[in-house]
Amino acid sequence: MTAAFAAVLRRDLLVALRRKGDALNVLIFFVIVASLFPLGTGAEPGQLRTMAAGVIWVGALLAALLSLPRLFAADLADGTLEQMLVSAQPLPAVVAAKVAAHWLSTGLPLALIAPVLGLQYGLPSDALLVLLGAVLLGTPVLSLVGAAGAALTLGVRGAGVLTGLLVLPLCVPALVFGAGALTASLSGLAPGPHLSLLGALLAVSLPLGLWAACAALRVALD
Amino acid sequence: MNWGGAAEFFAMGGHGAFVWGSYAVSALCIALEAWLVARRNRRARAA
Amino acid sequence: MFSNFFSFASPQAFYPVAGRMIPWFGWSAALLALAGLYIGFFVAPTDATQGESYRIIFIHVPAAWMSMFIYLVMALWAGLGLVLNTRLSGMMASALAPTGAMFTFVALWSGALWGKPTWGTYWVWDARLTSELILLFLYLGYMALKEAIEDPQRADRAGAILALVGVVNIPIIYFSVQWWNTLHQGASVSLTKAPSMAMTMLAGMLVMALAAWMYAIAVSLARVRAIILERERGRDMAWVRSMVNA
Amino acid sequence: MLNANGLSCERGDRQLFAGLSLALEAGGLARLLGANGSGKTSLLRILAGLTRPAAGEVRWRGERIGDLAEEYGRELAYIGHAPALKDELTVAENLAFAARLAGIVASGAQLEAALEVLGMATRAALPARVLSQGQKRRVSLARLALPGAPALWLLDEPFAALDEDGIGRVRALTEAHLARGGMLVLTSHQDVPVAAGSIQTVTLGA
Repeated sequence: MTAAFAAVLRRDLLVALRRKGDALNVLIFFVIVASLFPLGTGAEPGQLRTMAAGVIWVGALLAALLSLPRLFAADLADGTLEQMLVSAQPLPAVVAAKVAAHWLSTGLPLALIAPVLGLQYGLPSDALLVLLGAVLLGTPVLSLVGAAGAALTLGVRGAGVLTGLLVLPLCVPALVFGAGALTASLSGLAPGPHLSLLGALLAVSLPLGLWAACAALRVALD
Repeated sequence: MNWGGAAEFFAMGGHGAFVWGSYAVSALCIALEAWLVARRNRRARAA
Repeated sequence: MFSNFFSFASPQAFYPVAGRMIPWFGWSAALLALAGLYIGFFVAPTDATQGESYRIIFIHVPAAWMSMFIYLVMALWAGLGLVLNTRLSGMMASALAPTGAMFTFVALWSGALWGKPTWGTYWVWDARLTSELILLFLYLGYMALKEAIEDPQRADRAGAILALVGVVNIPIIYFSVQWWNTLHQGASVSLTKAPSMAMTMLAGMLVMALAAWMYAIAVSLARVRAIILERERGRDMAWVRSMVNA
Repeated sequence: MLNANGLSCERGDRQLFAGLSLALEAGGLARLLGANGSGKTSLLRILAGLTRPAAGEVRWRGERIGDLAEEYGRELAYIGHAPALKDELTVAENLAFAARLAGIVASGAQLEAALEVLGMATRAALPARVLSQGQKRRVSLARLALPGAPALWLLDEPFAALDEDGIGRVRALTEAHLARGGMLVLTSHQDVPVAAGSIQTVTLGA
């Protein structure tokens, strides 16, 4: 099980490294989206602070969404996805490795840059820490639910938009708890409960997302 | 019986627009859906 | 072996059975609706605080219940279809989705019109209304996915997976929105505190809910018949013609 | 070892074949013949467990392949039309990954040897992107030359895009596999005589 996970993870990260552009573009998109809002709403500090959580979280959601179709589509095109389905390795391990690679190449960078954007929105330093923690915990949920969405829409016309249509409603809890953690810490409340709920959400999304992605891949390649 | 007469019934205590607005749209949705399903059946049956 | 245990429920066998059931459900829906409206408007008293506008609950609450219930039934058919690999289950799930979406829209519309006289704004970011809106997105996503996939069998199975993921998420979404609502707004503005329920009010709502249920079954059976004809057209045109001429 | 009975397959609303049965024992070769679109690839995918047949079942060592999943995967090599290579990775990296996916532990030398069997050892360090279609086909087949290669090979048009030399090498590879008691199901338009203990021909869309 772990051998398969390690093999697929190594391969996907190697491919991601050789195509740095993909991950970088997602990051730049995130920064641009977050920087556009003040141009629209005005840069009054108090207002920015209250908006920060929602803007950064929705930005992270959209950025993660951009990179989802690539998760399986490239492997479908060159035939390697088919090989993974008939291989000697359990499919959940393979899919888990692909999701982990997706998170490492998109989710993690988003989490690391989120505090920088937090500064742009005038967040105090302890809030930046909560923001980092929340996005670190929340982005794996996006990758897991996103993987299920990407597998369901594999090879379908208009897969990009459709994936968003399927995945975004399912990411509402992650958005609520993630952004809620930041809002709570800004208003002096403890962010603890939000972060633990986000962790619980991750615990639920792991089996559910993997099951759905594996089942959807088998259906897609039928 | 709650209503003195038809006029009072339609006025619905001043909130007629809202009450009848929601019932009218609901009835419209149901009628529309029933009609759409009937049409779909007609088209499916057209050999 | 087990997978063809349900072969008697093949689409072609089910088609006439559904045809015979539709009138029964259709008429009972109509009668129950009349009874429910009568109770709602002529028996139920005026509400002490909200006056007459509360009478919208006789359509709003049944629609909200049905929107949740239909998604559950849809997921049930979906799960059945995945496990037993029966074609009819996928068709039933497809037949239910539009009706569920319609009830969700009706619940949202009537909820908004109820909010205006009561809280002065059409859209109230109340926990139940907000999760109802997300439920509408789940329905639309389901229907969009099934529409986008050409091969009917793949569409059914992909839709089934989505419906099962969705049904697990509905309580989570509802809880998270509830949590979000109490965090931001406090519980003052909330539909969850239904007006003090006089017996007749509750009776009116239950009868209307039953009527909505009968209606949902009737219209879904009618839609599944159309789907069966569409699907069998390519595979067994002779049977389709026999049904049409019968 | 491999028995498929009563298989039928539908593509959209068309039924490609029905009531098809096939039995393969050690050293056996089965050739699938038929025009384009007659369902050869679909049958191969059903045997590989990728496609679910409309009716009938496939058993490996007496058990249904649906229940075996990875165990069946360990004893199976399915190579379809696509060369299954990542363009960003080198030939050696692609082969190493394919070996790990098949559960084969192969050293650098063994990978090199496998590539040599297909005449691709000199290009081990090249990214797959720069290879021709024929070369990519050879690299995807190199997996079969690794030690501990699986018992059942399902090859879709293995000789397609190969030159004379390539066809010779692949024929030698498959004949050695059959001689060792391996099993092979292949689809092929070219009439390439592969010597085998028992040869079956399944014609589709007749």
